[in-house]
Amino acid sequence: MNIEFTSAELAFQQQIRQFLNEKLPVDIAEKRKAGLYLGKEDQVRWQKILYKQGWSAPNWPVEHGGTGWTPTEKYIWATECALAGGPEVISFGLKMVAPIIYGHGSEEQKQRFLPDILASNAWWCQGYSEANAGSDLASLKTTAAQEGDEYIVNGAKTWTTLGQHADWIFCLVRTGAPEVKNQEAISFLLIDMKTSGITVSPIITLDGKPEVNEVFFDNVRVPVTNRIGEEGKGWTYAKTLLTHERTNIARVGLSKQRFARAKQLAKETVDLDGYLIDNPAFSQKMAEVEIELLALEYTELRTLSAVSTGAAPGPESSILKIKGTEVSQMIDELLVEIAGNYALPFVKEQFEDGFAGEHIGPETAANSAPYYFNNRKASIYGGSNEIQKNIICKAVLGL
Amino acid sequence: MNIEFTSAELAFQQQIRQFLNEKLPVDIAEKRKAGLYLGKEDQVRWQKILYKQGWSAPNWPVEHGGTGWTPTEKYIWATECALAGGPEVISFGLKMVAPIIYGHGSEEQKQRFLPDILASNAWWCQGYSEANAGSDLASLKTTAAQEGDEYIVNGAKTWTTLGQHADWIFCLVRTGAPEVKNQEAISFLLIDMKTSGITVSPIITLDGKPEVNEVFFDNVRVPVTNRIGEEGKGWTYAKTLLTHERTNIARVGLSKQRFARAKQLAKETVDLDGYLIDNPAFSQKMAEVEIELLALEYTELRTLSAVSTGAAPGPESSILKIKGTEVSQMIDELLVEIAGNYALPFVKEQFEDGFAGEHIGPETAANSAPYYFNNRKASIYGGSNEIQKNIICKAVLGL
Amino acid sequence: MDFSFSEEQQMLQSSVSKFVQKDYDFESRCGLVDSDNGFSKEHWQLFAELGWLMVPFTEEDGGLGGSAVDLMVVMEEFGKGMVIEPFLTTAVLAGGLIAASASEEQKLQLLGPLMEGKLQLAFAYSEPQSRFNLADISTTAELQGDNYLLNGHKAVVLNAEAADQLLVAVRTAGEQFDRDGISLFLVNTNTAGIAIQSYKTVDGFRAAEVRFDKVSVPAANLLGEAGKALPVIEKLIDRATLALCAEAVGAMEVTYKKTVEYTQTRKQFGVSISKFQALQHRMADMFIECEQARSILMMAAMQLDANQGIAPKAVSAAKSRIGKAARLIGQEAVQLHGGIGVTDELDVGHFFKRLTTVQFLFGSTDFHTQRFSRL
Amino acid sequence: MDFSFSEEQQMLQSSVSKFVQKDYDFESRCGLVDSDNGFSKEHWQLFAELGWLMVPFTEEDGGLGGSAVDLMVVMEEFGKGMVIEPFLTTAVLAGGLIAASASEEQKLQLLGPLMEGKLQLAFAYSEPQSRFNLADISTTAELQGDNYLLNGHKAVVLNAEAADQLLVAVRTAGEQFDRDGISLFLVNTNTAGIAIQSYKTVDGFRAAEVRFDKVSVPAANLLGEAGKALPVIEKLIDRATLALCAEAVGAMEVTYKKTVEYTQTRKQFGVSISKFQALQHRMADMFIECEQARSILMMAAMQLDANQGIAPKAVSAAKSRIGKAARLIGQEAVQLHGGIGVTDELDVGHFFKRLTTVQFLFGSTDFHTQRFSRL
Repeated sequence: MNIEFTSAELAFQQQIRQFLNEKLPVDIAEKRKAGLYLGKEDQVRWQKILYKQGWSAPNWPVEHGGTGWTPTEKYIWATECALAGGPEVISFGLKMVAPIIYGHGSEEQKQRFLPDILASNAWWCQGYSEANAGSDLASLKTTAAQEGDEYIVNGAKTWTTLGQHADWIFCLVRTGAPEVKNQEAISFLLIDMKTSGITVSPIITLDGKPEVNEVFFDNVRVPVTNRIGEEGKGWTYAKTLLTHERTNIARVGLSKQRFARAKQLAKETVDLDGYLIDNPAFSQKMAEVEIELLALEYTELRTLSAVSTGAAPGPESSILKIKGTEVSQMIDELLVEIAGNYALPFVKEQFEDGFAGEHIGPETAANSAPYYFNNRKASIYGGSNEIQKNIICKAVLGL
Repeated sequence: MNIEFTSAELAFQQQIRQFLNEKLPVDIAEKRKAGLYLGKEDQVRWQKILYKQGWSAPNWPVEHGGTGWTPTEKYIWATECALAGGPEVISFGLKMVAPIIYGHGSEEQKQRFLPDILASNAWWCQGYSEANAGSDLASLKTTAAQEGDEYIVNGAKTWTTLGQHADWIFCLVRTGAPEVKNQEAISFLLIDMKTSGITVSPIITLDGKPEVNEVFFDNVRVPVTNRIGEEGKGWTYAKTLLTHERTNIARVGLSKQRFARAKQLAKETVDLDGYLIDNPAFSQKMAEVEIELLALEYTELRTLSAVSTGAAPGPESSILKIKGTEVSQMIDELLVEIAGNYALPFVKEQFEDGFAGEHIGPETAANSAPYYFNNRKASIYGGSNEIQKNIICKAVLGL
Repeated sequence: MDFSFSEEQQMLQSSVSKFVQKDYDFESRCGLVDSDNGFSKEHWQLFAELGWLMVPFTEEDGGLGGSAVDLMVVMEEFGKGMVIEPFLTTAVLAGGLIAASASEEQKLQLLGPLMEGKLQLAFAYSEPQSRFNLADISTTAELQGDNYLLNGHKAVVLNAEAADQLLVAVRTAGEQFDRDGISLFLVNTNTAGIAIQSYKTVDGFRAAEVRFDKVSVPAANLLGEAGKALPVIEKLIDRATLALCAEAVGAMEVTYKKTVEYTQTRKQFGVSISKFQALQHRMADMFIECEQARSILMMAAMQLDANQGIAPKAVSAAKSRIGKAARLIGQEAVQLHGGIGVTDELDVGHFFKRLTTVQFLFGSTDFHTQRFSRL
Repeated sequence: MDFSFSEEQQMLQSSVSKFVQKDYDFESRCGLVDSDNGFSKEHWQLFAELGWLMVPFTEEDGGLGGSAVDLMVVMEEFGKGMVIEPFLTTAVLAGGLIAASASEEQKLQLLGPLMEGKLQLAFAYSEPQSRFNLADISTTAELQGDNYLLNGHKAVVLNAEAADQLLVAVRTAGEQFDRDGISLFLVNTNTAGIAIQSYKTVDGFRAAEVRFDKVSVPAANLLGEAGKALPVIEKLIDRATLALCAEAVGAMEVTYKKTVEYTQTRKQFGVSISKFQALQHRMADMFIECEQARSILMMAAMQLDANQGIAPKAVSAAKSRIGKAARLIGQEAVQLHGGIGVTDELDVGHFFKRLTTVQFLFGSTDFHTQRFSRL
């Protein structure tokens, strides 16, 4: 057991820092550090910079464009990038559908889709949840009936994050007869968002933003060749994806960056006696969050270490999901409290792409409450924290 | 709505204070205020003083020896008595079996048992729980088979608090055939502890004390005339008792007295910077407990007020149980923290009746940890807090 | 000691309750939030006609008695519908300041129109740097002849855009944090030199940044004694805090009940999620929090009416405890609703937002816990 | 970065684990707690034979390396059996103090016998008034000729009764709270003027009040430089704190697992209570707490070994977080066991008691949270 980085790892860290220092656009980093949203243009600009560097997909196998980094190197990358204010890549293409494509797709599918994902030429979204399914994903109702070499897709997906920007959607659809057991009737389709019959309708979330969408399918024709793997095996492939989604969800780097911001702001915010950082109740909360984040970081490192010795990410990923979201939500509350009265103003325009006006109060306060509201979703989506506890009960505790 | 006492109530409060000032034995009050246990002699001595004053059973109907106080007067009495260090009366006789006797007993039973209970001539205990029943009280297995004008009782009761001192035990026993539905086969018996075939075996609790007991019945002969009310109705009577038990369980007065002690000790205990009361984390906890206790007090007062206008104590009593025990357990932890290193010594003898030696460290620290350990039972017995939540879900939320 | 409502209070409660149930469904509220005015002038007139705007005032001032318990009754019902008409700002806070500190002449001029629904007010006290410290005032008023010249920046002033008159807390003497030297002025919003930058708030209300640039105000517009305004401000902020607490309790009751209902209709894995015991116990906790909040609210309201020295401490106890309850109930309601809970389309998310802002309006939960310790 | 145990550590873990499983069932432990000696001298000899008493020491001092990770391995296994032999007091804390501050001659004289199991030690540092403040020392040592005269009262000294020698922290200069002026002495327990009042502790260990009344100690018994002992004491208390944290993690793991097992066998209303989802989620929380505790324990152990400046801060982070976990797991274990959980007869209550005392030994949870903030 040893906490220190090897000299190779230290050199790697230096390389990362230098890259971020040189290539991370200042305007993007500043928005991130103030807790503001990024628009599509910002996001794609950054991902293309990563692509140029060859670092857009650290988790992919090297033959498809991965970096070949060790788990520790990946951790160094994620942490340094977040601390510098570098955005996380949008996960739907690079982290969610790509592993399914290179894991279960045909050679043709790999060649057709992976390069555009790697280069951020195509924006992907996820067609998973349905209005009445919630955590019970397998009860989905969207159908795909085969007609010749096409499926005719009908139904509706919901909670499709950033679907308004998407070129492609990956979907779970029902291909079996109604009497077939739920999970064995599900197939995995890749659908071009430009296909006729698709409508995207925004869902406004509590922060006032159209971040998620409903996607309606009305006799949408999808080539059978866009199906991943075998018919009826979609659920099996999706489960891998779900596990994958969870392992990326602790978001330690992002929480570290946001916590550092909260700490800095608390040092600058005047309070009854001195600064907010000197307020005993606030400083106690800060310390508790910092300690929890430290514990979380080492839980993640232990998991990475287990993965690197060949153990699959198991129920530990449920802890990462639960604690990762809890910590991020605690930081949300710190930031709202720091904003004080200036958590109240809500100027919708300031969250639109390209907004260049003044904020009401400090820029760092502007998004504090909306971010907090919106981030309550973190403990709901990707398998709610209650579902994660059920998994722990079953898989770890044997209940 | 009005928070102020009427002049009559203020006069009553004065009368109570004067009585406590004159009649509450100093040695007993000091033990209470240091958080030490009382022995049987102390307890009986105090209850006989109350009896002499006519105040041993404020809740009883006047014709049996009750005081006729209004709910507000009862509240004033309980609070003032607790704050002065007056012990609560042992509830098994005065508060638990007596209402069953005057509510459901025969005239003969009333005349035979109530006077000795009122005068604290007889010590009662409760024969309710059984080893495998837990919160599922109705699943009891102790049997009473009728033979002429006697029942032959066989079985075992457990968690019988202070049973080692008892002259009488009130029991729930199974009188119906095994096939009769659980709750309809249960009868309520009063049993003389001197009857042959009864053995009392102490259970040592976490504080090292034999506070609770197992009571074994081996062919114990009980006159049928000692049965309360009808055969098979015992469960119905007991349920009244259970509700009754809960309404007394907020123990606001006791918690106020113990909180005041904690606050005083925190002012006297040296800490890193000044006194413990100045430690921000500790003072925050103190404030939170004080506020919770205040809310609890008004929840109790609202309940009393509802009772006085004829509403039966309903699911509110579940809140009183849950919050009452939680607050008392929070105070336990404050007292352990105040004791610091001196929470560690455990000198068993000092909890025995008549102990007159020196304590290790401050007297107020001596029982801090044992009391905390033992008082974890508070959220378990009398219908565990989980059972109380089930009641709320069913009776209030309609779930 | 008496926990019952008077007949008048029962009637008041029933009339406000009917209004909220009949005229204040969630759709209508959303419409008002998005309207130009930000609330309904018709509703406001109705409040006046029904005498609700007289509730905060004593009979001597032409009101209906002005007890804190009365306020509690109104605000709790308002809370159940997330009513956004500026009753708290105009009637309770600004109106209360006038009643407590204005001359008889000023009162005559202002309180009548206010109770008739013809006058909107705002109270400009907090500043960009001041957080919850009422003594942290750097906006100044300097006497020049018969007028005062006001300069400074007031932050997040509720209802400033709709207000005809502003009550402004300024410094006429002393240094930034001094308790002495704070004065109250009545300032017409269309006076030259006032710039009002209005915006929505995250919970659907309206507020504004108000900047004073050499604003000339007649000395006659001073309310009460110069330099001595802080105690009366503190008293009225306490009163407004109590009213806010009552609103929160009303909102919490609706929020936990809606959560219970939702779980009974929502199915997962083939059963209503209300059958999952883990969720049941969390809803029991929501209920308990709401009841503990209600208890301490009643205590504080009665203490304000008893008007003993401990009233401020009682208010801080209530704000601290209710802030805690509001946090738990708001967060749990969203979590138990799942995805739909974070959307704009369902009312529960809006209750959550309001239950968030009540946690720091007039001082955060920690602020009041610490104030409770100190008092 | 590397999270794996070395081969030696794996062997150590397996050997301690076997001992606890084979020789340290709950009955046996109860017997030892109630025995005259309070622990087993045979076990202690076995510890020596198996080399465990060498674990805390460097190879130069004749030990096995003395890394914090090694200590963690041993203590975690000890925690699983609530081992009461004074390994922490004699070997880690007192032994560590000697290794860190004694002269080569003193080390030769003491460390050999210690590692051979022939020497029991205690460290007398806290005083009745001192709580967790290591600088709060009013016991004095005054030089008179070649001897020092010790006067004062040391409180709750673990293992004092069994100890052959006491390490005593005294003031040779300065005022009560000064960081300077604290010195360490080695004192034979049978020196005239020492009164040891021994007692059991609530968690089954032994401690004592130790009073010094003009106790004469040769100047040669001074360990390290006079007046400069505080930094080394702090360092060793940090090390002992880490060891205690490891013990707690071992105890927590057993405690939550026993709770899971119990709920699977206990039936209420006809079903295993493990089927109640509200209880299931609470057990999931216990598991999560234990894992978070384990993570931060590993972090702190590795930081101690890396020996950078942040090691003390890392230890306080661990103590704070583990204290929180110990509280939750201990309390929940008792609650989920129900009545049987508060009895002396079942092991779970004893785990709860130990998980309580670890929360304030070497500084309470709040103490370490605040120290974390300050460092």
